[in-house]
Amino acid sequence: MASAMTCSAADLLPHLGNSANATAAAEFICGRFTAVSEYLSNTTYAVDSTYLLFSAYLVFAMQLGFAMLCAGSVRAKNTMNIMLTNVLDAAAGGLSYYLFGFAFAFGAPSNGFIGKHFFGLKEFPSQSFDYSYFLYQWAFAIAAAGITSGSIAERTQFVAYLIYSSFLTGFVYPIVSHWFWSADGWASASKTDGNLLFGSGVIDFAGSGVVHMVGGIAGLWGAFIEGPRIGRFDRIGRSVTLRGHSASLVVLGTFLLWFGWYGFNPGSFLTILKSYSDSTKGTYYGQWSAIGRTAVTTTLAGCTAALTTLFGKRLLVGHWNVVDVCNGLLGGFAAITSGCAVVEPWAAIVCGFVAAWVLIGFNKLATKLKYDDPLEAAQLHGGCGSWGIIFTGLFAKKEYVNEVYPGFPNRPYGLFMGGGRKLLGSQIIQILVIIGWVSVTMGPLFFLLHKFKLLRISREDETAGMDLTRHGGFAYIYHDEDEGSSMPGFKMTRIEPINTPTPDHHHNRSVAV
Amino acid sequence: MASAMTCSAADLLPHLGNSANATAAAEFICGRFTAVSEYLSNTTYAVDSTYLLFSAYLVFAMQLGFAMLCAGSVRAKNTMNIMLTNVLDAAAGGLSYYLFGFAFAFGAPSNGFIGKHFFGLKEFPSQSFDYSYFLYQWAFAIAAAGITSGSIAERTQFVAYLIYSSFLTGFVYPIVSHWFWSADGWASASKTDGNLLFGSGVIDFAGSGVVHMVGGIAGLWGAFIEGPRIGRFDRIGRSVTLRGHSASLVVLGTFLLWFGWYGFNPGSFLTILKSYSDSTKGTYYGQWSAIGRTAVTTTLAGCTAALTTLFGKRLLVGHWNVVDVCNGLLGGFAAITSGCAVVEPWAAIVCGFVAAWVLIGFNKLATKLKYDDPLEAAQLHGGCGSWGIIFTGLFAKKEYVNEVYPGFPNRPYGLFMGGGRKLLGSQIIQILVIIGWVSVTMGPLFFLLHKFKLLRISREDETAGMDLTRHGGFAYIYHDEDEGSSMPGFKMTRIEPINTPTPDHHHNRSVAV
Amino acid sequence: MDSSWEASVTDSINAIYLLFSAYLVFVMQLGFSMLCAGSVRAKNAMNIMLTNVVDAVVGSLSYYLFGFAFAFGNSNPFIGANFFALKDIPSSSYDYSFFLYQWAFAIAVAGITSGSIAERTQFTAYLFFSFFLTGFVYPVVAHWLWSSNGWLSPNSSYLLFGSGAIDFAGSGVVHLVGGIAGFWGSIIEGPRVGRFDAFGNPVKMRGHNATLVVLGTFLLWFGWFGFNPGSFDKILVPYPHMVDQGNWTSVGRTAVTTTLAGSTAGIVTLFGRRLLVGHWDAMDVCNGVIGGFVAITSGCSVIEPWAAIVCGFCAAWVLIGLNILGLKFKFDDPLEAAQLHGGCGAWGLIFTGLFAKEEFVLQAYNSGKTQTTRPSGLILGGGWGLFGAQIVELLSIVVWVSLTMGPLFYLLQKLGILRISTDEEVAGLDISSHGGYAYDASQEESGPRFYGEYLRMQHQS
Repeated sequence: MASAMTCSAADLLPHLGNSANATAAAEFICGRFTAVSEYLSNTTYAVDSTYLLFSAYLVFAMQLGFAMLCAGSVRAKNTMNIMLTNVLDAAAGGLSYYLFGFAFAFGAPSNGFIGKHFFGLKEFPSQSFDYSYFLYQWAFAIAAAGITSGSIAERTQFVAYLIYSSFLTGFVYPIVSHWFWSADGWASASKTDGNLLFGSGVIDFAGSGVVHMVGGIAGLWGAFIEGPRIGRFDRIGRSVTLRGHSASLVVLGTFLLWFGWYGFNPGSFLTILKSYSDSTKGTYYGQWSAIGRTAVTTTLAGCTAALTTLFGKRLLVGHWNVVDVCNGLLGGFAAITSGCAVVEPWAAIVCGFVAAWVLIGFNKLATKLKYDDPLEAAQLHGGCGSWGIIFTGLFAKKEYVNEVYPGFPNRPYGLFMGGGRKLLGSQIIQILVIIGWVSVTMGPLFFLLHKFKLLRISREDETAGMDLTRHGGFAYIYHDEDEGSSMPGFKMTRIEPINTPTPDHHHNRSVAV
Repeated sequence: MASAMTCSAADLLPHLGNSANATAAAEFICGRFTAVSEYLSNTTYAVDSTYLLFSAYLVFAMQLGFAMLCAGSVRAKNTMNIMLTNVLDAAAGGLSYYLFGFAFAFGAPSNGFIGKHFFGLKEFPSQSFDYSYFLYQWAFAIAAAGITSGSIAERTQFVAYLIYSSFLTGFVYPIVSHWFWSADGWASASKTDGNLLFGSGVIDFAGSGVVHMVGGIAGLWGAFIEGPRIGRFDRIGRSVTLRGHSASLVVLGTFLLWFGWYGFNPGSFLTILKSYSDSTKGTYYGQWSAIGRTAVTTTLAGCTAALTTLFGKRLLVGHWNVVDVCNGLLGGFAAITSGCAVVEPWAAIVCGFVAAWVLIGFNKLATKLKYDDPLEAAQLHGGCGSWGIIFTGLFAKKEYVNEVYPGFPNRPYGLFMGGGRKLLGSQIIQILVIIGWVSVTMGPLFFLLHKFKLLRISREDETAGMDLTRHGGFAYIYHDEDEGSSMPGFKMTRIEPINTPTPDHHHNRSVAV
Repeated sequence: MDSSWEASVTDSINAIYLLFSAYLVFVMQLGFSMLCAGSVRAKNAMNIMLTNVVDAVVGSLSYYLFGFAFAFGNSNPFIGANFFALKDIPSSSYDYSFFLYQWAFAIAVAGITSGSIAERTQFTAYLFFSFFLTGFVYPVVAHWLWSSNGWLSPNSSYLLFGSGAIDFAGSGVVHLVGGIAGFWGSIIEGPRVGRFDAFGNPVKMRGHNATLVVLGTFLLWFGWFGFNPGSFDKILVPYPHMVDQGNWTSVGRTAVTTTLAGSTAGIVTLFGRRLLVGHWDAMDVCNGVIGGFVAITSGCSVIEPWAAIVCGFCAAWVLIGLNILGLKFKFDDPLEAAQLHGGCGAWGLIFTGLFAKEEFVLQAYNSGKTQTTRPSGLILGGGWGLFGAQIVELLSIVVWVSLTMGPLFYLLQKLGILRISTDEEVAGLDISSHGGYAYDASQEESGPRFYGEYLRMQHQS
């Protein structure tokens, strides 16, 4: 836009004839043009900021979604604990990302490994980054820690939580996002020096790897080192389902996450007012269409994964389960997040279909290996996230890749679309590097916490529930507590048989349908 | 914008030489420019309206947040009551603000005390106000009444609620907002006649005083005149915690309020497409950056207050309490609301830190004085709101003040930033005036209601819970009512002992505070 | 100067507006599921929430594959036949954001119906009707009213009665369709076990969680700001010969009328039910608010704010009246969905025929042209053209949905896959088909209740 819209009097003058009047005329006309183009530049900033800010608010709503999802998925006695961790993710994340996280991630100019400017938002706003961009990235950063908190729920000391959360949000995550999203990052697909990894760079558009895998792998190590919750596997090793206390909260959380994902994926374009000038389509086609398409692919992937899970679990388990469907839905979203901007809508359906089976498979595997993850976070965000990265390497479409990551003609694209193996290679590198980096940083951290007995709560605490022992009381008081009965607070004995936690394949009859 | 972009053929003509061709050329060129500038003016309206409308929707979401926060913070037996009041705030507020509230607040031209145009949106839209502006202000108005409802929860007659709510939303609040926000208001910082209070005017950008203090002080009088709930203080005067029935709802409400606050604070700019032409920074800096900065300061203040509360309460009480953290968070938001647009991000951290201690201090004081406020609304919105107003007088930055309130060069700014005492003086005047006005209007109203026995419910009603006696049944039925008992279905006999409502101070020991 | 800069700016602003409106409309699905979950008994909560999730999920696939094509493909006035699976999208007329917006509408319809038949329907039946309703019945109605060549559309080249029916955001297309479908489902299934006692007196069956109902209502209200004002599709459309005014003004006005109608209906319901029943009931107020919104949805963009108050006032009484009538005829609808969305939706269509203002009609459908004239509300002196078209719309929707959904439900009933058995109904759907209850608040051991008790126990031990 800029070049065609600048107007310098010196250029116009010859055309008007070099008289004295003509100089004035040229200046007059060009002055008007300059004003117009300045105004248009302001318009662009305003439109793009509006878009980015509201997207950031939506992404923030995901934190609410996480909180509700986690709260509903744990037992009532640990609800306060998990919600506190979610509130703190947002609060502590806000401070640490302000102080140094953003600097590590986007502090250009820097090296390929870590950024080093903008500590405490110094020298902000700059030509390249505005406050809205910071807000948007902050909302992403707090999401990663939220994922991990699900994996280690119901058995982790609050202090351990504080330590790992600030380490993850302030250091581990920002560095990964520097690698793949900063213009200086060694694996970025839009590197400023043009020296792309495998001539391609990694396409992780909205963060299947950067956000979801990082959170998932960190959760995997945490949950693995802590071991399963008491009672999750019985003496002879059979799996016992410890159900969350409220499916309503799970559904509420899932829908809120879905809502927020519309900020997460389409919002990652960062700007909306940008025409794709070399497109073969008409002028009606531009970044705004690509954003709409991204929202559509996101929707379709999640929906397909949910339906697949619905019928898959019906066949495997025998009843229609809303919590499973919710998890399937989120798995589909986590998978499409990497490629959402560069694939066709039909490919999103493929993505979601596979993601559902990936999740089911990893869950089976986890049960077999006696790995206990109350929210399936490692399986869902780690497993489906990895699949999403590979999926992008297979299905990225040439035209879309060039539109979204402009400036490098003839770059590789998806293997199945005829774009060669280079992109897929980069994607696999991404998976390996993320697994390696997170394992090297978070694994020892959790191990150390474990050694110093700061990680897992005591057996008594776990049986009584952390809300009572650490957080001042239970989350719910439905009974009138004034009645002086000797009953413990809020039993719902008539609804759930409490004494005999039978393995779930026994007491869930598949009756109807 | 206008001057540089208008183009009149008469101005251009002399430069082109006054030939016949030149006239045509001048008209041609200027015709194009006129079309462009009209288009750009339309663009401005569209962008600004989009921004304002979606901000209004976000602010409306705060009403949902309030409803959930209130519901979770009261005992289960009064849930229906408090939620009904929240729904009605929005509904009745919509009508009264439409009929006369907006007219009192913004009916310019008028005097400094009260507005007098636009009753029932007559002669709307006008040059200065569009419908989206009305919607935005309505969403603010209903928030004030929502705050007060928290203070007098669990013991107020529904009729009293209807009366005070319409009086507050329709009269008390609009007049305060006229003083500080209308271009005619006697204390406004952007008064059209230029005759500012102390040469400065009061900077209450998004309403720490206008919204939060008004709601908080009204609640203070209501709760003070009603007295504490039965059982809140035992015979020898010790405080007994009456815990809310659901922490999940409190967290849900808090996050929704946080989400909505992004409409409340950054949205108060009203427009986004405005360049700060005399800024020393580049063209990338404009109102859009200031809006982003406002979102960042808001976030940081809330986060800091939450963290401070977490550790502060841990030291004072001994456990990590999520409900306290949520209240701390909201206290930080209420405080930053006044100065959010005119302070640096680091100052927001100071603001949040102090706000947390203000809240803790006022809560201690309230306990000492046997003042009972189920949601801590008076302490939180009144106390932290006042601190926020003072904070603005201390930390407002010169550059930002001039950008946000343009047209008065050399206006005073924050005391600590070297801007003199005038702004701080205005801010203190604001606190005093709001306390005075709300006390003079709401105090007698509550007192009269009390005298006519319309304010507080009977002892029996309070013990049994208002849901049963006034609202047709309890909010929750988790038990299966179909199990063949002869009961007509909607009493919760098993949960609520209807025969022997024992006073509750027997069973709640005062453990925490 | 680049020839397309103007188009770029316009397109991107309109895309922002439409996308965020679509997101808001999507929130309504969350609102519906919370409203439904809170309004049923605890033993069926999982079931109803699953149906709501599945609505969104099934709806998006069927709407992607053919629903959108039926609705907005341009072929004949009755049904569309382009754009299957988003082929040739984006085009110069429809962008992806438009699809997303329409998708969010489509999934709302099935959500309405699921409320009517809650607590007693087999999940398989639910899958069938949801697919059929979202994929076929609703898109066809949407084609009639909203596609540029639908036979009832106010935008087509041939206008019915010189006017076309004005159903701006879908009182008829969305709410009446969902309500009538629910009506047939509910009639064919019959009332829930225990809803009417042996003497035919109604037994109140309260939902299990009023908080969820309020949460759902507020979320619906929030979403309605996308539903009604968002239906303008574009915000950057200036009105010629009007200084400072354009679609942005109308969008704001639409949001205001929506708010006023809902608020009025809520307050009228509050006092009405207080007089009739004797207590202040939050659930009734919530339903009243939603009834007001449903009614205003048709005319929201073409009426003055004061008319919205009239609309809400009547909507509240329509709802109260139909509820009384429903009880008399032993019609059981757990969420009052047929009464609310069907009844108030129908009133909304008539209301538009009475109160539409010509100036606003021209703004909404002719981009504010001043030279032309269109029929407008009967009471405002706009003639019978619009009112007639509204009545035709009302009747044809009732007939179309009855002809399609009625036989479907009947067939499912005959095949024995509609209603669950009495035993399962008494036990609750959650335990019989969904693997357990929604809430599991039991504790394995009788622990202390409060921190104080805990400390004391610690002391003793």
